[in-house]
Amino acid sequence: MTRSFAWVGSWLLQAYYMLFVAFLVLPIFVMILMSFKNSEFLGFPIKGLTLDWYGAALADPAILGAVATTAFVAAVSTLIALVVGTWAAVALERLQGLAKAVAFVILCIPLAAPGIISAISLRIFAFDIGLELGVPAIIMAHTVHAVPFVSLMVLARLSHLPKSQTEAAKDLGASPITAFCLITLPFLKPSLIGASLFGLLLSMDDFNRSFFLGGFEPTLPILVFERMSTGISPQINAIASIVLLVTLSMGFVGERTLRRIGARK
Amino acid sequence: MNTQPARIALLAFPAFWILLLHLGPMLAMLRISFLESFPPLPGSAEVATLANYTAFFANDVYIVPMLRTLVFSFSATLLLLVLTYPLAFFLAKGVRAERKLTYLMILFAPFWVGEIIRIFSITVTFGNRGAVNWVLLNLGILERPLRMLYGYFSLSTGIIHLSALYMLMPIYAAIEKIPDNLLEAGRDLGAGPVSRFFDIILPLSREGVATGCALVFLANVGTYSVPALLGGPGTSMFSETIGTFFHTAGSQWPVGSAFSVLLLTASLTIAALMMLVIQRRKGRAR
Amino acid sequence: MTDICVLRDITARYGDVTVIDRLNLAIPEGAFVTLLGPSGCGKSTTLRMIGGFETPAAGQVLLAGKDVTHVAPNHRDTNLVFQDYALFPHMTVAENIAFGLKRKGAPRDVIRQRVDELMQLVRLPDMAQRLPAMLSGGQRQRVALARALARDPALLLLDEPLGALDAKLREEMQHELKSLQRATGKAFVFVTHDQEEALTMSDVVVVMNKGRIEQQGAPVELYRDPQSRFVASFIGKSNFFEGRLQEASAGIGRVEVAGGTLSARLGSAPLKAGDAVVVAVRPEKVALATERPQGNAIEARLQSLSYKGAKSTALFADAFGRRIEMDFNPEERRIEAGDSSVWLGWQDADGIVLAA
Amino acid sequence: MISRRSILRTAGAAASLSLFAPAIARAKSQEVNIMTYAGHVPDAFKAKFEAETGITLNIRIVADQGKQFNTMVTETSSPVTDICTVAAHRIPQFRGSDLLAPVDVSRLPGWSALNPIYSEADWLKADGDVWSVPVALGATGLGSNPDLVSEEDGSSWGSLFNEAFAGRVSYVVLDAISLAIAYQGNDITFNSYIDDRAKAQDVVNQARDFVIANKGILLKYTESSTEQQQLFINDEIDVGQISFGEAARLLNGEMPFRFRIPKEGTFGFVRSLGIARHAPNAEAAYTFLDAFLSEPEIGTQIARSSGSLPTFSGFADPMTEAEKAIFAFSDEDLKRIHFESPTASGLKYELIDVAVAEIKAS
Repeated sequence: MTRSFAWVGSWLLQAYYMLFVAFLVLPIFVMILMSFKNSEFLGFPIKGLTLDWYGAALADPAILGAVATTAFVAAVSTLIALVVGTWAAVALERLQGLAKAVAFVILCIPLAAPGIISAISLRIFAFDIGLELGVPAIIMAHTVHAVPFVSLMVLARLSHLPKSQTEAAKDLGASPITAFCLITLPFLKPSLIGASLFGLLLSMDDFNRSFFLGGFEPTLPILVFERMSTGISPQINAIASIVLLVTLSMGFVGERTLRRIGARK
Repeated sequence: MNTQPARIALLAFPAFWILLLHLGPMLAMLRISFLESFPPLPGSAEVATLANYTAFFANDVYIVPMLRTLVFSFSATLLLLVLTYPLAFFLAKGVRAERKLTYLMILFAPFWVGEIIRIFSITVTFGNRGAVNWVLLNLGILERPLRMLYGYFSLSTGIIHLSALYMLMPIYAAIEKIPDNLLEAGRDLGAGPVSRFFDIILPLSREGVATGCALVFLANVGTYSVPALLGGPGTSMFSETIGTFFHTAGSQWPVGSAFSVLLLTASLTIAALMMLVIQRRKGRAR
Repeated sequence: MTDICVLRDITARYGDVTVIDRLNLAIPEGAFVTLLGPSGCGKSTTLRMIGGFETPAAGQVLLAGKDVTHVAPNHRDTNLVFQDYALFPHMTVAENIAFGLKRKGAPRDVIRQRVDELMQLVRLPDMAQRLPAMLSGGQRQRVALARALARDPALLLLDEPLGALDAKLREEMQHELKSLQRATGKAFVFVTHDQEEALTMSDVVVVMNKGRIEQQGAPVELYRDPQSRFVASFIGKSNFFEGRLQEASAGIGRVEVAGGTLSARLGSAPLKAGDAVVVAVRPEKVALATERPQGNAIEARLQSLSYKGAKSTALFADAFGRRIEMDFNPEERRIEAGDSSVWLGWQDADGIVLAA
Repeated sequence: MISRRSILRTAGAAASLSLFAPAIARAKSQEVNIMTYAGHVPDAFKAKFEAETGITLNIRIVADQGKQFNTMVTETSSPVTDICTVAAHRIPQFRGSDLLAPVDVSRLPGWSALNPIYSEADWLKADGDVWSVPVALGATGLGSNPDLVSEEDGSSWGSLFNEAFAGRVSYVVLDAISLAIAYQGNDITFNSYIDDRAKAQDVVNQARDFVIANKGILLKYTESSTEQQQLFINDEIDVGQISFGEAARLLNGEMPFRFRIPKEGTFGFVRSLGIARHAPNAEAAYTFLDAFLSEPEIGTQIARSSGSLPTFSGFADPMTEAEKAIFAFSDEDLKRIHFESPTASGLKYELIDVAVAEIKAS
């Protein structure tokens, strides 16, 4: 950073940044605090602390089941989205003119459609193709939702890949597929890692689609929603805090990986 | 260089995928919106009708929440723009490069928590027995708890918490891309900080602003959980109306689909207009 | 000598624009051939068609006698050194060099041996485990060479590989490339827009302009006997005098120019009396006199002098607005700036008459 | 290179996992998919049943008859649900869409554990068959904070629409229309309007307009009684509709709370377990129902886990005095509960469902 905008780093913007972070973090902090409260009723004041809710949450088969379902859905949908999204990005790169514009718009529909409309149209679609509500339907919905994100992230990086790289690989005897695997994919690695983290998050946090396409095995957000509307207990705080811990550590691992790759370049 | 069959093989799969899974659901929804009843009950035939659309215009109980949704989503978008632009600017140009990632990570950490859980945490914080009221009561600032939930305040809080990221990221990326030497050139040519901001940073980040506004607007229109869990009777949003049709017993899906089509059309039009208006001046300047 | 590669009536188009127009070219085995021309003349496109990266709209590419016009690059026995080297950033030097060998399915120990050998050849020992990002420009250049040579191609293609290097390193690499070519005995096709580079290294220089070959031949030939105004100006420097051919006899033409007549050798192109022509004279052939010399003579005034070390250049202008350059050895003579006009002259054999 | 290999390995593992996932799902084919209200299939029973039979009970919590109905309708092409929890008065609607199969009582030796008031009731039977297994009685009443709401206000639906409690009131819209109908002195069961659709529509419109007119008083529309319960706990409301079950849990004395069946009367309904017409695991479903009915203290368990009034004879016997006090209805209370009519409720909810959408949208 040059000194050209040193004044921006002045305490005013710094303070604003901190205030904003505090505003975002405050509710989460309160929620974590609540998870240790030794009463069935949420709310202040807190008279005593306990770890019971964590024990209860970790022993609750419904919660564990929901965690497993969520993880499975996230992993499978992200994996499929990664393949399809990358493939779509590579294909899109080859198109030109009107065909490219049209394909791009259709590719972005799931991203642009408001959440509830996307969810409802997918539900109708699932009905039309005879896909039962439940895990497969949620996977389909999450995959469809994640594909444009993956494609956009891949496209952004793909445009920075010099054409000579793949040409060189082919020149040295690699078939187009080998060249893609050995040169293009490694080049895309940072955006693929970013896209998978993003895809996992999208899926794990998704409410609209899971809600409208869910069956008998709820994902975690659906379970929390159900519990919220059918009797809140501090157990939800405990689950939420655990989820927070898991996703945050995932985020940090992902960030570190990205940074390491960045350092190698 | 690509031989024709190889090219077709490369394009066929993604083309098939996006046509089926991206366009398919939209078309399915469109089709149903013209049907008299759906899902088909045993023994009933498909009958085409426009009644689902006329139902919307026939009754202002639907028009009002639709307008409320669009106006609120638009206002919330502007609010978010005003709130996050300084942040994006600060992060892109005010933080030293090696600290940038840390600053970003801290800001993004809350977004790693799912939307439902975050909404839940907002109710715990701003409720009558929530943290904020408890502190204010104990400090003697309030005598009775201040009602903050189930109104526009909690709704906006929820929106800000959930979609700030979508506004911040495109703007940050746009400002980040502006080379420092442009700013140095501006300085060299005698531009002060204010002029450098308004004459260089702001025009060059317009694309990011446009993207952010469109994204956030669409996200706001489409959120179901925020108005359902944080809204009150006076703030009911069109997404809830649509959701109701899919939850009520009986053949209400076509109405819900028709209303979805209307909302989609309206929101995409507004989002496109927003992008056009924000980017227009750039076109003229060229 | 047989030809390793032959281009027959090659035509290339981008949309409606024809960038290569029915081009014919033969690359002799073991020769260092340079495609020389200004940017946009189609030299890179020609190279890319030999390598298989572009398919000609018409015509044939023959490699070792076989038609490879529609053969993909990975199935062609040519290798290319890219302008930006195109080293794979995520692979070490050794992995980069081994890449082509692995595609051939060569056994591990063979690959290792060949990689060592090539690293010796391009003088890059001890760099095997480095990533390209950790190398200097010259080192990258060598890795790119080694990588392209690894598969032992029948023909090595080089697309302006020295463009990114600084002047000194560039000269060094020119010599190295030349000796490498001799050592391997392979035909090299080298693309450049730098005439000096072309003259230094090549056995054959092919001068291209606007998608066509202007002239090809050994560097000395091209310098001494340019066959067109373009070649005369692109290879080395020339003074041009525009005029009309009066008569041609015994290989010498008399040309009427503004302010007199000039005599010079006739070029190989058939010219007849009355044709618009130019007389081209190299600056180093121009001689200075205070009196009007015999034969070719132009009266001019000195405009400027520039000192260039081994030689100096004097720039003159005559009464008809023509600018004439003269090279001379500053150790041998002095030219003082002055107002008086002087006479410039040269031997008939030192000028050449070319179509205008 | 290591990372490339590891990525490929992960991809391979995930791919094979997704290939085998259906196989894994099929392998545990001994399962019953149940849609039910919170606490109606008690956790203790579920654990015991799964341990004894090896059959997994997949329970999907529902809070709404409409959502259940829609879920089952959309499933018709590939049914998943085995057992749903249908409100007795909704049985005709579910049957009308061919969603229910008759219950073969002869296969359920535990049937006799049910209180005959329910097990012999007319509304369970149609076309000579029994259509579901009654589980619990639900009725909605009025909860209030006795410190701030007088006994009189706490005993009338009028408080839900009373300016005095503005911002401190909430209810479930679907129920509120019925409550407004009762408050306006009309027939909450619609029995008297069966042959007069126009009158019925008129009654609904009146109630709808009344609810809309008094919307300003409301804090929030809720989805369920449990959400109402939470609002009481969080001190967000002073007056609110709440069902008997959820109210029972608030009566434990931790906070000031009063529960009344208002003088205008209320509606009651019986929640019952029905077997889905196309149940994929019908056999296992019978195994489950049999075990459910045969469990000695199932009634007590349901009362404790759901707070509802179970349909089993003698469910209160093992309870403590404090519990008995909560679960005992006075005769006067019981008289004010009007059960939803299976014949009239089709008409009633057809009209009310539309009104709900209109109120929510207003």
